[in-house]
Amino acid sequence: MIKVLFFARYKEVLKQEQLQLQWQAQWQTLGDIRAHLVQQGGPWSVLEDPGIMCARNQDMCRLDTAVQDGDEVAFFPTVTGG
Amino acid sequence: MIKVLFFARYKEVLKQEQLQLQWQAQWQTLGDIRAHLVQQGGPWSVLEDPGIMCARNQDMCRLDTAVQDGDEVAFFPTVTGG
Amino acid sequence: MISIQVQTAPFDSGQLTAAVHGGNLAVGAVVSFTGYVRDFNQQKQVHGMFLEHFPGMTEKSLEQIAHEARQRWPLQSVQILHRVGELEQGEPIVFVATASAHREDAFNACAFIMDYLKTRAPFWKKEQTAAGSHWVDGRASDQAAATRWQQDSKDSP
Amino acid sequence: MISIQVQTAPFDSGQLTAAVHGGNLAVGAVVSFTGYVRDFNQQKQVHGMFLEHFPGMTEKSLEQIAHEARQRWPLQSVQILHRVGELEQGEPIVFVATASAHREDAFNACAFIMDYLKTRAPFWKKEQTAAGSHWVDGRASDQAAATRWQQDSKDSP
Repeated sequence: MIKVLFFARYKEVLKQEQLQLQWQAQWQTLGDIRAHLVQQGGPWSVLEDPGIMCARNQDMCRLDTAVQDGDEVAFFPTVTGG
Repeated sequence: MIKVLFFARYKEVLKQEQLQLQWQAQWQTLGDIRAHLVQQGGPWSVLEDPGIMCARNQDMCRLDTAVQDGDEVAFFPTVTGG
Repeated sequence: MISIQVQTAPFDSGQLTAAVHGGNLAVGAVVSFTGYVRDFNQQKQVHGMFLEHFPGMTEKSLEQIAHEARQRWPLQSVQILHRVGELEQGEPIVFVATASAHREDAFNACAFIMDYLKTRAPFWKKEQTAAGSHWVDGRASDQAAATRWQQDSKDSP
Repeated sequence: MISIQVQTAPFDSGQLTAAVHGGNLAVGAVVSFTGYVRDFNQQKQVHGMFLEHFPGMTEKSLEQIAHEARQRWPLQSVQILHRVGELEQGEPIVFVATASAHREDAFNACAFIMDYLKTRAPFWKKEQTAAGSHWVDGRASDQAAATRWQQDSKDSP
């Protein structure tokens, strides 16, 4: 299982802040998880945002960062704190 | 007349914090005033300090800044505030 | 000493600044930064804002940023406080302070922390305007500011 | 708003920092610098110090420095406070704060003011050590720090 979190604009557009995904053997990176979600169509296209940021187990990472079963991943828009 | 002020180490070495000088027609710059004082010998050699700084009428200036009768000039070591 | 706080309550940047020296006689310089909600941003009149964050990751990322600053510059203390939730015009949002023997290190470390915080800590601002509320866009200038620290030298860019 | 103070009395950098925002809703960033008497300087244990200055010229030079900062960066306020006379270990010596819409301007202006103050304002430190008292030498690094602002650009060096 993979836990996926969404924040800010993504959370609003998707009308959910987290979901669980059954692990799929062909997944290698966070980009693969994103592609899986985007292909569901409709509001999921929000994740095609070129400014998308992501985290793996609460560490900022890149879409080409490796992912494995049991991870918590998060997708969110460019951060704007400070 | 020219009023001359000294600060910090110079004031201590010279044992005075100000003096008045009769204006001399050949003086053109603060460097000329310094040379006049240095030639008095003894403790006045303190003004040969290569790090000497100076001010004319309370504005920081250089030894080649022009001086005229009635000015207040000041000589002091490199500043060390802050 | 590193202190990280994430809270909804307002804070007094004065009290925080005064505490950063902490009676440590090796500290020669304290630099503090306080960020405030402005009334005008990106061509819009702003009445207030909501700050969302990623609980858990927020604290972790701020600690990593503080540790990275301590690796780059000799610092006696680093303090980071960031508010979340509802904020009004003129209220302080974020406070960062650094203490060091010398001013150059304190200035560079404080600016570095702000630049990294702006681009790497999971906070999102939603501004309230007369026309409704909207999520603030990331600024290219913030990305550029953070990039200037990515050279090998620990010195000022 | 420019505020310049030269005084013997101690000050609370916290209170000063809190006052710099001043309820001005255009202010997005306040950067403050506080300098303290360290217990150790230039290889010597320091117990306290005496700060001499040039009354009249001191205030004038600090105002010139503040004005120059306002010409270089858009600032809502500049505050400079410098103590003179007897100071003890751990006591604050100098406070500089700048308020601006954006953090880069506030950071640059505050660092600029400190660099200029260190090299252009008529203050002299006499340190008290176990071996007696001595006038502090000017530091080449302070001259270098001030020189970096002498380019045509108003941007960060």
